[in-house]
Parts: sequence; structure tokens; C-alpha cells
Amino acid sequence: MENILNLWTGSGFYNITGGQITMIVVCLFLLYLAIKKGFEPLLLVPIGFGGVLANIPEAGLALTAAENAIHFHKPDVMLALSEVLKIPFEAGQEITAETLKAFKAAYAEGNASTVFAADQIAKNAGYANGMLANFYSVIIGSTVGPLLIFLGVGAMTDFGPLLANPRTILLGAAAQFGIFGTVLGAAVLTMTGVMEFNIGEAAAIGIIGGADGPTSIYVASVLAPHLLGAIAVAAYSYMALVPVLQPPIMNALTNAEERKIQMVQLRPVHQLEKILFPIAVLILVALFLPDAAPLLGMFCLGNLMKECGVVDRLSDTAQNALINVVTIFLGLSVGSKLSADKFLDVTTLGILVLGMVAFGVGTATGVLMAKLMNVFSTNKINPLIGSAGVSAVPMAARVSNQVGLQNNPQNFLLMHAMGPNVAGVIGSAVAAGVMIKFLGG
Amino acid sequence: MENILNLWTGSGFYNITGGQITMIVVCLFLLYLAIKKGFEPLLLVPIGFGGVLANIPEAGLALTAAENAIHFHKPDVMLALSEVLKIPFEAGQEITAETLKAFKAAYAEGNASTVFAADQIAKNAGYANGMLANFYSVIIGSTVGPLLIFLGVGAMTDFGPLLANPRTILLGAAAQFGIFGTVLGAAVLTMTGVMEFNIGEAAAIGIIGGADGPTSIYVASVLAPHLLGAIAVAAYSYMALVPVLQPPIMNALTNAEERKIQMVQLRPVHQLEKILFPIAVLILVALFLPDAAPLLGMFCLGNLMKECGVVDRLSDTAQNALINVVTIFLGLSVGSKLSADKFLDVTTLGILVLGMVAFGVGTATGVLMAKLMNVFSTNKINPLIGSAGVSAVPMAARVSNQVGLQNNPQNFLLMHAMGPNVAGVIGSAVAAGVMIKFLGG
Amino acid sequence: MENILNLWTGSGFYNITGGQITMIVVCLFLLYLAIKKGFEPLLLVPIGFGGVLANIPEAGLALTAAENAIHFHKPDVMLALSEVLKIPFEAGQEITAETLKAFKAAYAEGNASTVFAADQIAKNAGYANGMLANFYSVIIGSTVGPLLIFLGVGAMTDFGPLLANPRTILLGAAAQFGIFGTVLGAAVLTMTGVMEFNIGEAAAIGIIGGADGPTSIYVASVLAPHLLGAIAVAAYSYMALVPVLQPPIMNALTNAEERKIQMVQLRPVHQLEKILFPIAVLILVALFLPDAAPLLGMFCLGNLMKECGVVDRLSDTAQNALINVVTIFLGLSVGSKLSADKFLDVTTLGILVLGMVAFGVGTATGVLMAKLMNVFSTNKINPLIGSAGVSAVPMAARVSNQVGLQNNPQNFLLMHAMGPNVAGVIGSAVAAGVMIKFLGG
Amino acid sequence: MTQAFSLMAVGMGFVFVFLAILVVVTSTMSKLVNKYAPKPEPAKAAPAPVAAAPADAQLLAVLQEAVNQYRSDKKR
Amino acid sequence: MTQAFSLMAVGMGFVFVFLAILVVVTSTMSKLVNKYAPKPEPAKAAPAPVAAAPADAQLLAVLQEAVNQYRSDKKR
Amino acid sequence: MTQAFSLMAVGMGFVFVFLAILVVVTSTMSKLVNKYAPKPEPAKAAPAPVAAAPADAQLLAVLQEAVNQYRSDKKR
Ligand code: NA
Ligand code: NA
Ligand code: NA
Repeated sequence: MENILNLWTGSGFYNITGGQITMIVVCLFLLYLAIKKGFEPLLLVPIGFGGVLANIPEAGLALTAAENAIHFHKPDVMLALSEVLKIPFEAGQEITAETLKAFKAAYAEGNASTVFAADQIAKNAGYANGMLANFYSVIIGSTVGPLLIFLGVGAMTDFGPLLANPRTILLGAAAQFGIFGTVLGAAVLTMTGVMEFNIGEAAAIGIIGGADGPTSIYVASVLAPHLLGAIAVAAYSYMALVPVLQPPIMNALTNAEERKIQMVQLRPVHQLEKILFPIAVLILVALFLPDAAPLLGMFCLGNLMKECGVVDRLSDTAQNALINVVTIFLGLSVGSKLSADKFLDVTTLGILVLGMVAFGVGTATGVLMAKLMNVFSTNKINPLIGSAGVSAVPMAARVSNQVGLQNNPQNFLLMHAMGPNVAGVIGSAVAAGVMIKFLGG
Repeated sequence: MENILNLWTGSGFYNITGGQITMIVVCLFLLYLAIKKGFEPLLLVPIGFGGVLANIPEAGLALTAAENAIHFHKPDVMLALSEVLKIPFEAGQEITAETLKAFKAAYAEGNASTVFAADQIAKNAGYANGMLANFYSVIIGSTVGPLLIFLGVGAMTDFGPLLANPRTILLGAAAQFGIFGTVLGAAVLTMTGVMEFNIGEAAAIGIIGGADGPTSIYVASVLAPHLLGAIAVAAYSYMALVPVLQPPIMNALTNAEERKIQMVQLRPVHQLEKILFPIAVLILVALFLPDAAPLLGMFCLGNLMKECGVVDRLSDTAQNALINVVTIFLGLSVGSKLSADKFLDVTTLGILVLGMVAFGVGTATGVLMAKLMNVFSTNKINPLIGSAGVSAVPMAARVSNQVGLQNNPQNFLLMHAMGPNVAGVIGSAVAAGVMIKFLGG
Repeated sequence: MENILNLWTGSGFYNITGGQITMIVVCLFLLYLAIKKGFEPLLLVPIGFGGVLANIPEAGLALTAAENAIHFHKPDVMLALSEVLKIPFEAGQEITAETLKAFKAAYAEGNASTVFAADQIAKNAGYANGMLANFYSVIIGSTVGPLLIFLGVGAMTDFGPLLANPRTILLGAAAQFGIFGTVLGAAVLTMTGVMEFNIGEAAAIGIIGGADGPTSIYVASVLAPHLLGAIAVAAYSYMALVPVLQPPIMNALTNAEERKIQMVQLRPVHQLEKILFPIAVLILVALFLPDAAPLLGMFCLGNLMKECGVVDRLSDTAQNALINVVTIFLGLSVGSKLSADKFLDVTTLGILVLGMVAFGVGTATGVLMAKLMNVFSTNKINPLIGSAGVSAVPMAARVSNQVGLQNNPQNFLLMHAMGPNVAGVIGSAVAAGVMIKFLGG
Repeated sequence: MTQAFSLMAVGMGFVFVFLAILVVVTSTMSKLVNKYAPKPEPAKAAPAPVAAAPADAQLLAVLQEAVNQYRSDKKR
Repeated sequence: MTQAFSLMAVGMGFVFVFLAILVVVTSTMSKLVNKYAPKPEPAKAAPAPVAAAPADAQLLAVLQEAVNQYRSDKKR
Repeated sequence: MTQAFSLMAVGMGFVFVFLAILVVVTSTMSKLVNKYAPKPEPAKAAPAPVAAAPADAQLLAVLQEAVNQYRSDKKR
């Protein structure tokens, strides 16, 4: 009888909170967007599914051993935890919601030794890390997940168009203004008291404007892990929305004349240039911004493996088995941050709004930069390819092409837009390095 | 000279025990069954091979650092270990077989802190985890191995036949009686004093009747890790023996009339149903049995990836590279539990007997359930498909088909039997969740 | 303003040392050899690239958390570290280059507990393991990387030629003299005071003569991890140089008559022989040299998976996805040992010279053994296949074939040379086991 | 023994209830889908009639071999 | 706020400087390559004119199917 | 030095003894297999005579291309 009661009081029905229901609905909506609307499904399917798992009541899949112990708060375990977490607590003391909050906060802010000690106590008492918490710590906590995605993306990237017309790199630089402009926006929100973001959080939010999933996850995991869920969801959603978000801005900032500019056909690129390019980027990173070395290092390695032509089996694996495996776990790990208590917060709204602003600003500055460059050069650039500088490879380049075709059915901008498009990846990785340099560590 | 002596006293010839010889022979026999007789070779080849490796004398491949240190029992290391293991031990004390046993037991039963401290002492003294011990801790100790197998199996499972005839799900429920009936059997053995199993061990043995390898390994790793080797070997062996074990039972419980029943052709199933099914299962799990969430969550994710049609590259990887890699390591990890001191025990015999009983009971209750359902319904079910409810996908469904053809050469039951077959997978995962809920943590 | 200064003082330009520049150039040269000259590109591309990453100033990619903390030596962190490293250090004490060296040495020589404590202190202070340091510890520190390479190599190896003519195994034994002769060479260098190697280092260097990459990495990681970079680079480079290094020795030790010997065509080999062979090797290892069990165990498992014919999907994965993934990380991990302070040492020169001697001696003893065997047997062996006994599969066998064709255009020695070639792999794994038995642990 | 009985009762009961609910949920879901969802397309337009003429058999053998070769080339 | 401004100034400045240097380095590298490196071969000799005759289309379908079958066989 | 000599003696000796035993074991095993085991089948029935006619060469090129395309499609 007690057993059946136990089954009932331990069931989801009995324990589910409104927040969890909301988040499960939100995650099912993400799955809908991914499957039915084609929103970056490779990431949003595992993210959405992971989000549902993270909100299963009592399962604690997204919680570490210590967090699980705090959730079930047996008195003796709490007593032991209170010592390492340095929280005043006496045997027999009543455990209120406030108490639990204090324990959670002390654990979340604890240093490596504290976390280790608290987890050991919890494991001694029979608690274990949830499945998603393990995935998160291995894949994102160690930063290896985003780096391996970058390895694979590097192995899939063709720098030919960029090499054929290197000045389009500057468009990829300009579009990063979206990142830093958003940091400013977050600062304004904080100053005006609407919401409160510290500078690290502001930077992590700004990176959404980089329009690059793994970079966003990497930066958020370093500067503001508690916002990672919202940031990653915003980044991937807006990348999927590029065909909706960008064209109005592109049309508003250009006239029909400019949109019809036909560009000189790209010259063929020597294989040796393609081999030397990732090495050149690597050396520049080594000389100027060591903090961008992990991200851009893996990206360049992937690209070198692709272009050098002698390690095709490694390049193949990086583009397929390896990136696919990592994608599954990365998505589930991001999903683990979609638990109700972490996601359902007014700051999430701020992140969504600021993220969209970041995309808009980046698009605009990319287009404006192209117009500015046309002032100084004879070989005109079609400003529509400027918007591709935000990255969101290859979606943004396709949007440039589409808008171009609407204005001149003979004007294929795709390959021209691929230059700023991939430059945008490098640009936002550089921006990520600068922000980590200043605010990390 | 001393060196050569060293080589001799450290060799396998000098150190091998009768138990190790026996186990190596047993493992070679497993390899024979796998390779020559086709017994679930994907698992039994690595399991058998891992078992041989685990029994190589002095190599300590299946031992952790602390276990290796105890095996070589240098006095100063033992003194240090005695402190953290809280065993009375004095410097210079003679080390008997009894002493070693006490140390091993204290380590095996130690909590997380004790194990960590003991391993650190051993590592300080130059001992390391054996290769298989590392594999075990990463793949099974963390539970990630069986979960990833479930992900891959989910991505290979077609729920079409089940969706076309959902009431066959009940056959998959009935066949789980094998699991719980065996728990009862183990309790009877304990009560009558033949062997001794605690309730956790009984449950872990019962799960063999679930006829599902990864579920068995998962449950055993949580409830009775010391029996894992025998349980996994029994589970996979009996799954391979399904064509031998099931037909007599099926024939005994049915008459020729019943065996000739032709079933209505299955209706075509809408893609959307296939997409919604794993989500429906996930939500039911979330509401009713959070403890089954890891297993069924990964299973449903795999299935959703397969059916949603937008993440084929992830589904491909889950079905191939990922599941293959995990299978190799999972097999070796299970093999690490086939060391003589763990496997050569009278309980192993009990496990083998009870496991076979579990299979038999599950087969019988599946068939009987089908007959029961026929009493109440007009659309008759051929009771031969009831036996497929034990899972053992797709072997049990093929057996249903074969026995059906023997009775009516025009009667193809394969697709009809796939419904209860895959329902059996869900059923035993649910049973696993219930048992972990009651007995785990 | 301070920020910009910060960016400048933290840049690579400001911090780069002469040693780092040298090493980056060396690594770029390795990339050149790999890509342009085809020197074992699968390994040397990631090794060279990893070497560049390891030498990026201030990025600390190859350093652990504690090493990074020592590099930046904040006074309070140093104070905390001094306690666990047991170095006399007072608050406010000036930190000289000498001090840093003492800290680094104490950390490098610390036992498991010391290393753990130091890393925790560093993590508490916000330092983290560099990316490459993480890769190294997971892939090489745990020894799993070389073992998985061996698994894949086993799955790619065909023992048919060896089984058809088993006495050629002895050629693979003789060629291992290169390994032990080099140990002697290192001892001579030490005795004469030219360089100083302890016996463990000498053995690790000698293994270069085994002409087998993963074996070299495995032995070096156990016996002399600080020399691992140079040893791995030497091993792979010389394997690539086999077509240059071997022919002169082969020609010098044989006369035209001998080089023209035509060998009896190989008999067809029964599939069952191929299945039993890896099992036979495994059992011999179990009986005679447990210390070679990890390496040869994985090798035999891979080969059994290939030959048994019932687990093709596992064998495929071991040969492709798995070995490719491991190769990328193994290369990067080896590269992490190419940092200036570890590689730019006079001992590296010694390693390169001794490694080449090892190759030469092994080639010579292989050829001489064949000539010796011809004295006692009627079925003559072409001594050119003796050189293939060093392993370097399949390059050395191809060299035997080429030199043979130069002397007799009808004389195809390739398949005959494959026997000693794969025997050489087993031979050096056995030699590795002996050396670890004597000097490890 | 009591424990085993109670585990059996609760466990078996739970498995049945859970799967029975699944039957209901699945059936309802299927009905709704087949009522409201657009008809599925005729399942991926039959994939090119293979093995029609005997000539094709030989072709397939050649193909298979080509694929094999391609795969083994890749591996080298 | 000051922090945000300074981060923006330094960050944006750095991104521009870095990518501008990259433009220069890349252009120089390309010039050197195209001046000194041997001409690239005409890009891998156009890969066998596919889909020439209508017969080929059917052939390709057969092929595709054969490849599929081969692949699915492998998976089993 | 002594250590090095002793390592060499023992090591080289051991390698030889081990591999010599392997020679014996392998030979014995082979003899037993060839005496008692059923004859192996004629090695997988020669895989369809490839590249017989010149037409086949072109076919193979087409095939190869189809396979390539298939593979690259997969990757997308
Ligand atoms: Na970007
Ligand atoms: Na089952
Ligand atoms: Na060798």
C-alpha cells in the first residue's frame, strides 16, 4: 500500500509545477519549429527534446548529484552539505523554500573545491548526477563540444570565394557591430533599471549577434553559463529566421540601383592558397589574440584537413561521425539548461529582444559597410552581400542571393556573399576572443 | 638472473588459478557460440573477448587502482589503505588471504569518498586502473553505454505495426510477467535456503526476462553491479536461444486452430503518427514514471530523430558509428565482470536457471494474454504473436512468424508480431523504472 | 586605455619567445613534410598543427590548470600552491625564474594526490586546463588512444601471409634487436657523458626502433612522458623515411644472388586459421607476458572482429570512424608535447640520432636473420623480406618488394614480406611489454 | 518474500496501467491524425524498378563490385 | 556603461584591425602563390560526363537503388 | 650500463622465445585446421568479372560518379 502511495507521490502528475508544464510546452514548440518549419533542426531537435527531459519532475536529469540531494533535502545530508557550503544550519532545523534557495545558490557560486566536496557528500548519500548534467559537464563544461563543432564546420567550409575577393572580409568585420552594439543595449537596459545584466552577461547576450551557434555556446559557457539555454535557443532560432529578419533591413538601407549591382566574376583560386589560408589565420591568432586560439585553432585545423588533400579520411570523419555525435550531445546539454527555474525569468525575454536587435544591427552595419567601401573603390560591391557578414552560414548568403534575384533575375550573388559569410565566422570568433580576454578569467 | 626470475614469477603460467583457466574456457566457449552459432555476436564477441582479458593473471585489466594495490599488497600501501578503508591493520602485520578479502570487501562496499581516497593512495603508489576497469566506469558506471544503445535502437525501431494495431501493446505488457515472476522465483529460492538473493539482486535477475540487453545491463548496474556479468551473459544468450526456447511453449499453450488464425492486414500509418508516438511516450513517462526517463527518453529521442525526417544525419550516426563504438566498449565492460572471483559462484547457476524461467514465463503469459483478448474481441489475434511480447527484437517476432508458417504456409505473422515485439521493449523499460524506483537509491 | 594596453601585453607578439618561434617553424615544417612530401600525414598533420597550438604564447593550451596558474604566478595562488607542492615560499616573496622552475618541477614530479590538490587550487583561482592538456590526459594519459589505434590496426591487418609461412615470424623477432640495441646506445651515450638518459628514457627511445607509432606513444607515455613529443615525431618521421633509410642497408648486407631468390608461392589460408590466430596470440600473451595484454589484446580483438565475419559493422567502425576520431585527438595530444620548453633540448637531438640508429640496426638484423635461416633450410628465404620485420606496415614490405623488383623484375616479394611485417608489430608489442614489466610500475 | 510479492503486484500493475494508457493515447492520437492531418503522400514514388531484365542482374553485380572497390579505396 | 562602451570600442576596433591585417596577409599570400607556385592542374579532369543520354537517367536510378540496397545490407 | 645489457639480453631473449613459440603454435594450429576442418569454400565466388568489355570501363566511371554524388548528397 505504502508502495503504491510511493509510486503516486513520486510520479510526475503529483509533482509537476506550472513552470515545468510551461517549459515542456515551450520545448514541444521548439520541436514543432524544428520539424515542421525547418528551424535549424540538427540542433533544435536535440535541444527541444533535452528541454523536455530537463523538466521531467523528480527525475532530476539536469541536476548534479549535489543539486539532487538538495532537491530531496534529507536532514542529515543537508547538515553535511551545510558545512562545505558554509551555510548556517543546525540538526533538526526546519527546511524552508528559502533554505533550499540558499543551498542552491551557495553550490552554484561555489569554487571547484566546494563543488567537488558537495558532490562527494551527495554521492556518499546515494545521489548521482543526472544524465543531462553529465552530458553538460563533459561536452560544454569542458568546452570540447563547441570546439569539435568548429572542427567539423572548418572541414565543411570553402574559403575559395573569400580568397578570390579578400576585401569582402571587411564586411564580415562590420557585421560584428551587432555583437558589441547589443552589449551596449544590455548596458542601457541595466542603467535604466528595466533589467539587470552584469557586463559578462551582456557580452554573452551580445554574441547572439555573431549568428554562430557554437561560438554563442562557447562564450556563454565561459561568461554566463546560467543564461546558456536562452542564449543558445535565441542564437539558433534567429539563425533560422534570417530569411525573415534580414530582407526588410536590406531593402530599407539600399536603393534599387545598388541592389542591381553586378559583381565581377570570381577568379579561380589555387589549391595552395586554400592550404595556406588556415595556417595564416592560425598564425595571426597566435600573434594577436591567443584567447581566440581554441575556437579558431580547431576551425583552421578542420579547414586544413579538408584542403590539404592527404588526410581525407580524417576530414570525412570530422564532417560526419564526429560532428553528428557531438551535435546530439551538445543539443541535449543545451536542453539541460531549459529547466523552468533557469529559463522562466524576465531576463530570458530581455535576451530574446536583445538577440533580435543584435541580428538587426549586424545586418545593417554589414550593408552600410559595403556602401562605404563602394565610395572608395571602383570595383563596386553589391551591398546586399554585406548582410551575409553576420555569418549564419550559409543561410545569410542565400538570403543575399534571393534578394538580389528579386531585383535582377540575372544577378547571382551567392558565391560573392559566401566571402563575407565565412569571414563573419572568423569575425565573431575574434570578437569572442576579445570578450573572453577582457571579462573571462 | 633476478630479472629472468622476475619474468617467470610475473608470468601467467606461474600465477594462473584454476578459476581463471575455467573462466577463459567459458569465455572461449562464448566466442564459439557467437562466431559459429551466431549467438548475438555483436555483443558476445566483445563480451567473450573482454572476459578472457579480465582473467589474464597479474594483468589486472579489470581491477581499479586500489584493487590492483590490494592484489600486490605492499605493506606500506596496505597500511595507508587500512586507514581509509577503516580496517584494523598494523605495520608489519602478516597479510593473509583473509586480510585481502577484508580489504576487497571494504573497498567494494565503500562510499564515493572512500573509493576516491583509496584510489588516490593506490595511484600515489604507482598503481593504475586496468584498461577494462576504465571502460566499465566510463561506459557502464556512468550508465551512458546502455542509454546510447537505446538511442540507436530507438533510431532503428519502426513503430508502424504497433500504431496500426495498438491493442497488441497489451501483449507486450503481459510478457513482462516473466520479469516479476522471476523476482518471485528468486524469493522462493532464498526462502527455501537454496541460494540467497536480496530483493535488489532478485529484481536485477528478473530483468533478464525482459529479453532486452541494454535494459538488463542498465538495471543490473544500478541494483546489483556484482552480478552484472552473469546477468548480461544470460540475457544475451537467451535472446539468441529464443528460436529454441519459445516454440515448445507456444505450441503447448495453443491448439492448431488458434495457430492458424489469419489476422487482418495492417492499415497504412501516417508519418505524423510516427512522429507523435515517441513524443506521446515521453510525456507519459514524464507524468507517470520519471525513473524510466533516461532509458525511454533516449529511446524516444532516437525514434523521433528517425521519423521526423529532418535530422537524418544524426539518426544515421546514432544507428551506426555511435552504437557500434558503444557496443564494442559495452561488451568489453561487461566482459570485465567475468573475472573468476566474480563469476564462478553458485549464484551464477541460479541466475542462469532463473533467467531461463523468466523467458519461459514471459513467453507463456504473452501467449495467454492473446488468448484472453480473443475472448473479448471480434477481430481475433493469432496467439502466436503473444510470445513476441518478451521483446528480443526482432528474433521473437521472427519465431512467431516461423511457427505460424508451420501451421499455415500462407500466414505471414511477421509484421503483426512486430507490434508486441517493440511494445515489449517499452514494457521492460517501464518495469525497469518501477524496480529502480522501489529498490534503487 | 588600460584595456588596450592589456590587449597588447597579453598578445602573442609581446610575449612570444625565441623558443616558441623556433618550435612553430619546426611544426610548420612537419606540416610541410606531411602535406607536400606525404610523410605519414594522418598523424603528422594533427601533430604539427597541435605543436603550433601548443606554442601559442599566453594561450596555455598545452598546460594544466596548475601549470597555467604557475605561469601567471599571482602571489596568493603561489602561496597556496607552495603548501601542497611543499616548496618553501613566503607571502610577499619575490618570484624569480628559479622559483617558477621549482614549482613546475615539484608539480611535474608530484604524485596523484599532489597533482589533484594543485589543480583544485588553480581551478579555485579561475584557471582551467588548456584544451590540448585535456586531450592529452583523456587520450594518452589514460593510454586509451594508442589502444584504440591498435584495435583499428588489428581490424585492418591480414595475417594470411604470416599464416601461410609462419617461420617468417622469426624475421619479425630479429628486427626488434633495433629496439634493444638502441637502449644500449643510449646507455653508451650516458656512460660517455655525451647526454644523460636513465634506463626508462633509454627504453622509451629504443622503442622508436619498433617502427610502430602507437606502440611508441604507449611506451613513452608510461616510461618517459616528458620525451613523448620527440619520440612520436621521430617514430612517425622515420616510418615515412623507410624507403630512403632501408635500401642502402639491404643492399649492403646482401649480394645480387641473394636478392634474386624467388620464393615459393604462398598456400591459400583457411578462414578458420585466421580466426584462431588472434585467439592463439591472446592466450600466449596471457600465459607469458601479461604486461603486453592491453596492446596485443586490443590488436587481437580488432583482428578477430575482422576475421570472424559476424560483426562486420563493429569491424568497419573500428577501422573507420573510431580510428579516425582517435587519430585526430592522438595527434593533437602528441602535438601538445611539442612546446618549446619540452622539445628544444639537446636530448631531442639524441632521440633523433638514436631513433635512426634503431631503424638501421633493426633493418640489418632482420636481413641477417633471413640469411641465417637460409643456412639451415632448403626452402630459401629472400633476405630482402627480412627488413620488413621492423614493421612500419605496409611501407617496409613495399620497400622489400621494390628492391626485389630492381634485382629481378619478375620477383614480387610483397606478400612474402607482409608476414614478417605484421610479425614485427607483434614483436615490438612484446618488446614493449617486457620493457614495461621491467621498468614500469 | 512479501517484498517480492508486493514488487510483483505493484510492478505488473503499473506496467499494465501504463501500457493500457498508452493504447488509449495512441489510438486517440491516430484517430485525430487520420481525421485532421493532410493525407500522406504515396510513400516515396516506388524506387526505380530494379532487377527487371536478366541483364540487370549482371549490372548489379558489377555495381556491387564497383561500390566495394570504391569503399575499399576510401579505406586505404 | 563605461565598461560596455570601452568593450565596444576596443572589441570592434580589434575585430577590424585583425580582419584588415587578414585582408593584407591573404592578398599578399595569394599574389605570391599565383606568381611562384606551379599552375594548378585543370581541376580533376571533368568527372565522366554523367546523365548524357536519357538511358543514363534510368541507369542512375538503378545505381542509386543498388547503392541504397548495399548500404542497407551493410547496416543489418 | 649493466641494466641496459640485462634489459637487452632478457628482452631480446624473451621476444625470440615468444615468437618462436608462436611459430610452433601457429604451425600446429594450421596443420590441425587443414586436416580436420571442412574445406573452405572457393573464396567468395569470383566477384563478377569486372572491366571485361571497354563499355564497362565507361560504365564504371559513371558508377563511380554516381556513388560519389550519392555520398556527397548524404553529407549535405
Ligand atoms: Na558572425
Ligand atoms: Na521486454
Ligand atoms: Na616492430
